[in-house]
Amino acid sequence: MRQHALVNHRRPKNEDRTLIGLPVAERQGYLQRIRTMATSEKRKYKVIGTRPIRHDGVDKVTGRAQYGADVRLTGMLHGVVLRSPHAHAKIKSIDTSAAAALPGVRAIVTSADFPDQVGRIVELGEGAVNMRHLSANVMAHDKALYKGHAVAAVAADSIHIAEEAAKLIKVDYEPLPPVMEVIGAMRDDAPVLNDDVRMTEMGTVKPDAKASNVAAKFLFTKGDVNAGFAKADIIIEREFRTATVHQGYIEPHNATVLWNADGKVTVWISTQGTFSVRQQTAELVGIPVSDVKVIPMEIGGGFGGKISVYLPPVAAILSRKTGKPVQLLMDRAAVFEATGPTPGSFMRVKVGATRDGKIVAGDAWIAFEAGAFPGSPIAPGCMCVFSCYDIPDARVEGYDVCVNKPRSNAYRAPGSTQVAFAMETVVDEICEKLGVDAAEFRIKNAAKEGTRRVDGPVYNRIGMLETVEAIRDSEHYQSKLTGPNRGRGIATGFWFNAGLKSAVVATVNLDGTVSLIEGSTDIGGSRTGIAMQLAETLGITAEAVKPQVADTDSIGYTDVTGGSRVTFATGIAAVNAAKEIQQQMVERAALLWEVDASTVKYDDGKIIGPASKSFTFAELAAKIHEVGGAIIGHGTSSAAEQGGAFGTHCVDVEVDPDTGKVQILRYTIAQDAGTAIHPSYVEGQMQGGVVQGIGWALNEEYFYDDKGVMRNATFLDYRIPTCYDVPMIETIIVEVPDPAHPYGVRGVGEVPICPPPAAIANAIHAAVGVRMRDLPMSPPKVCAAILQK
Amino acid sequence: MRDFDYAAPTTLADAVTLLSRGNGAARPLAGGTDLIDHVRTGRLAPDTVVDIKKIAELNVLEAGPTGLRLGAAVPCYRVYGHAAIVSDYSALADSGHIIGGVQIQSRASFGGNVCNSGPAADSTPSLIALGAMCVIAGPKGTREVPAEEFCTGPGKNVLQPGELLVEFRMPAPAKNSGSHYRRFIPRNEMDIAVVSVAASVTLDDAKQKIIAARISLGAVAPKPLLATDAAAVLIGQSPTDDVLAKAADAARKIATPITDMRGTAEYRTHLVGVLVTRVVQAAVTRAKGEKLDYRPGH
Amino acid sequence: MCHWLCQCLGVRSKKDEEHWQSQWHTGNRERHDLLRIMATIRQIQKAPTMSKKRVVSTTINGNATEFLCEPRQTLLEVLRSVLNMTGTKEGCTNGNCGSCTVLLNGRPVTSCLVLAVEADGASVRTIEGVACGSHLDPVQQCFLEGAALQCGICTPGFIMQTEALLEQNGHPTEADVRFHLAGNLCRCTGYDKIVRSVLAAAELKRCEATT
Amino acid sequence: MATVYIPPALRDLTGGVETVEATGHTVRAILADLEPRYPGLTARLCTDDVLRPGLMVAVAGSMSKLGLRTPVPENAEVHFLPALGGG
Repeated sequence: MRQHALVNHRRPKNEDRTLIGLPVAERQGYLQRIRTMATSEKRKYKVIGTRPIRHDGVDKVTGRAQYGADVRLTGMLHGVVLRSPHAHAKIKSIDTSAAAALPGVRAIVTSADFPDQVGRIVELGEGAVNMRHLSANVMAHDKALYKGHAVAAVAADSIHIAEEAAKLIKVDYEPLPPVMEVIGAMRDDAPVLNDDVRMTEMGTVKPDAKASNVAAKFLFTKGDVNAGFAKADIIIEREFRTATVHQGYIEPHNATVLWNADGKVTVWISTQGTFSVRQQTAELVGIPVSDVKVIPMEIGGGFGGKISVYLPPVAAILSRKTGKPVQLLMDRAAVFEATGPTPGSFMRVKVGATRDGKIVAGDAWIAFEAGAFPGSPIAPGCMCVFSCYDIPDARVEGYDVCVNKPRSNAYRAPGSTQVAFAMETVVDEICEKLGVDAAEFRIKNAAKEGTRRVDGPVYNRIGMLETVEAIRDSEHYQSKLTGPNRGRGIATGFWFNAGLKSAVVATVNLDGTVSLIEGSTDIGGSRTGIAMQLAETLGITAEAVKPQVADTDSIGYTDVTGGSRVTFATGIAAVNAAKEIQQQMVERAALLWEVDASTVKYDDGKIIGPASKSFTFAELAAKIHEVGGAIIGHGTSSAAEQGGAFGTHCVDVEVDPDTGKVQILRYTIAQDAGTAIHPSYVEGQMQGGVVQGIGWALNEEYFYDDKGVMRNATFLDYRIPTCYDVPMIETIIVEVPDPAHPYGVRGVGEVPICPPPAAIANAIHAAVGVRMRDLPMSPPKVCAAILQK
Repeated sequence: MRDFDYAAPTTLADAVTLLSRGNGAARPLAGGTDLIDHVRTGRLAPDTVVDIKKIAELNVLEAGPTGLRLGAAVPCYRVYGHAAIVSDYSALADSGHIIGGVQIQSRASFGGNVCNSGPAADSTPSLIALGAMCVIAGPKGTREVPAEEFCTGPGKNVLQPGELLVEFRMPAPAKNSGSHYRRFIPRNEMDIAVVSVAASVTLDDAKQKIIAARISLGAVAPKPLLATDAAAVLIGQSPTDDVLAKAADAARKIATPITDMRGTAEYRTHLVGVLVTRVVQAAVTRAKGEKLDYRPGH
Repeated sequence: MCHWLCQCLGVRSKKDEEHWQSQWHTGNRERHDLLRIMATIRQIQKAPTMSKKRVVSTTINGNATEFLCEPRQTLLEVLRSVLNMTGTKEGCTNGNCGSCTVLLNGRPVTSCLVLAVEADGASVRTIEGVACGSHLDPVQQCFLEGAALQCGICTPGFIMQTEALLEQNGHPTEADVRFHLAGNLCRCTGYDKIVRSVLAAAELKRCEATT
Repeated sequence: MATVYIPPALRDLTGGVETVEATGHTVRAILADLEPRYPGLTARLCTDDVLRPGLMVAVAGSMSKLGLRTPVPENAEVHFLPALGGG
């Protein structure tokens, strides 16, 4: 057999060989070549800044890692959600009798099976949610508000029976005109989606307010914007549109739920936040949070889209009705049509500058599509639009607007990419008109420590300036770009980064290793980043820490894996746990040596006592039981707030002038990571964010027909970049330590998605002389712009 | 997925019997890369799926002095992995290389692609440009239909109930001939053609003037088109910019594209001209025996 | 109960239904049952006839394996749900993401677009069969050390597709790698470290072959 | 003495004034100090003795999760901002 021949061939020939069957020296050579960072990096720490193999890595390259859809339980039923074919319709009646009669069908649910929710606002750590809206999103009540909106669900013995049954459910709809675009939805005569939505401003609704698609208004001002523009020698004012786009994680949503006979509910799920799922599920099915246990499975990408619940409450009710575990898996069309997206937008940005290249005033008007229910990231959008610059006088006005699209959700620096596209393109046009270098202009106007943002607060130490300087000084920016129809563009982006709450527990094992239990679900290698901070603090190796993500019954409250917060905040919790361990180790050593604990100190992985007494961590770990029980360190973090994250990008493109197609030739990103814990995964976040940004810039969009039906709900026609569409993404990690973290960590996950659309738009202009102000900058649009030139 | 029966006949006669008996509710399965998706999404609802990959006649792949025989179920990877196809029927290799990703090419066949009869099918224009005949077996025997007449509209073709596409036959290439297929897509791979063009040209002995040409257009009409007038413009001419522009104009005239999520009618018509120019140029380069500098998607 | 009864009675058609209707006692209890049975019969008549399950004999990762499946079940579904080999992932179910890539008779295929019955007599290689015991394959090792994964959901598909590439091309260029892997989507990494790891794996395999 | 930034939407209460001075060691005390001067301010920012859902307070440049209990150092700036979430 061929298989056997291969297997034999791979078997290592002798004991001197490493895992991969190569002598150690040769293996190091390969590693060097795989790893992209320069070998000359200076090292302040022993573990931080190194590139250990991630602890969950072998499971993930062998297929052993268990994701949500891999859950297999005895007696498990399979469910299917029936979804609305209409973008906007009244649901007059639902007849489930034919489906219920199909052999193998075990239960059917509709919104009638869910407890009524008042419009109570519940704080979910990362944001507040109106429970009535969340419930109506999970299962449509009296109206379907977007194509794909859940209307009913079936659990059956097999997925095929469940699918057949779902087709037998008869729903009587009264179609209503769909409202698909933000400006149209704001008009007084637009059909209103939700009769309980009125415009709020800073939490207050005007007494005479009518039901409206405009759910919220935000206004920020700084100084006197009119006086500011009066000082300007040049004013550029432009309008921008961006299309609805999806997070595009490869793993569809899933949930497996058992509602046990004792009333306890267990949820197995791929999620960004187990505690958030616990609370949302408990609220929506009407039981105490302590009756819900959420078990985190490995998660196949989230980017903000796996925070809100869709399936767990539905599976829970199906399980309650059947007494069996129920698994619900979305297909790709449902993922596109019913989850995700980040808002489409309309923006008007006006910036004034003096002849010598100083920005003096900014004015922005921004409207985001919230989707079916309020809650777009319009507030951060408003707060980010001018956040990279020191602007004396500015004003920003923003609107959160309901349309018949899926309820929008966070997507990597929510709101910031849209506004960066607008602002950074206007800045590029000012540079062009003034004839100044785009990098120097940004350096001259950069926000820095002490700069007051338009929303009020003053920046602490930030690295905006440093990222622009890193790009300006890069080989890429300094190199000459030659060839027809080629151009270079740069752009900068900002994101806040969140702090929020985390908890960890660390236990010393007798063999000198430490078990680390944490509540932060791991989407991109954060287990290792947290373990490295614990290891650094204890002076042990990263491999000596055994990290594990625990369920909601086994670890303290931990907020979602989002907001670029895990390496920062859960890292602080791990450092705090390590400090507790240090203290206890010192006490044990004192007992063992029979000396006073005040004479013992913990130093770089060693426990040092009087008279040259010392233990290594492992030596002491082996003896701790002689003088006591387990050593357990606890750590939490809650108060710390991160400083902001900045990144500056440089891209070279080539535009086909006949077709309008844009090829990315070269891409460099410089980003402030504070302190890079595991540089490979910092680079990975930067590279991944850039390529998502490239997709958003060039081809990704929800394409709707006139009935409000998404025509491209597949990975064939919703075109995320393939590896054949992009070059290597060169990374420059800038390190301006964040004073709020013991090792200076800044979150790196989100901000890299912000600059690409603007950088590419600016490069397209440099290449063929057209300004693109409408995302995506797909070939037909670029071609039309070139032909109209 | 909807329930269905499965049969895997080993002879053409059995396959025809099974397909005839199904009274339209039996569908042939070659690579399955469209069929299985269509059954899953409910666009097709066969009662029986007839796997035709075990039939020898549908797997034939022979290039000889009399031309090329390409079995309808031969997967793409065998097409572009065949040395004679790469050198003498290059447009077929170009098509096979960009139908889906490599995984799809392991299974998808030209026969299946043509029988799905999508206006944007990547194999059909190449077959038309190379003058392929479609050999069809059915309850009443065997018949042949030129590739440009096989499709009759979106998802529609000349196959009658019980009939099965068996193979494509193409004449041996003339001396100094070359062919190329290219499509325009927004990404560089994994996409459906916004517009596609295949061309085959034959040059005179001096390799200066075009003495024969066939051009086919995809995704600009209800079915792939043979652009007779555009080809006629080239005959007796050197492929100068001016001549190519005239051919492009002639091709644009027969394009009647629709506006959909992949492009507007105006944009598609514009692209027809761009692609005809580029594809004819590329075919000429190959006809001269020169290496074509071409990366799919670029 | 009703379904079982119908099957027992062999009720498959309108004619059968009428036959049993005429035969049945129509007491209250019976009438109730009969109504339920008739409702079920109508469902069965509407639903397509259940096909018999097939026995499929394959070789999976070198082991002779037999399984039972319906014709409508895909190879992906059978691997994951019948054989409990969940290493092969589902991302889109229409062949556009590559997460479910396995090797069928040595060729990479998206197993969501293969009927399990088609695998009869074939050899199948999945992610579970790439490592040799506890020894990782060079591709797996390079993905691991090159940080070529973040969430890891696309990783099994990428590894299988890379195995297929390196079996036919031991010296791929970066362009070769990118073209060959275009059918595999990754949303986390931006592909940079994946492509580097594939190139490193090619080098490592070459080196292994000479030592 | 802390400097409190009044959000534009609430400046109808302060006669259009953007910043006001207030004394107090917590945000609650600051609001109590302001309320007699700008009646209704507390009601616009708070509900049931907590900040309204969707609002956050930033003191001395840092967003706080402590709401009305947030300590206010001498001469600090106090901002009322929309709560943010990330992806």
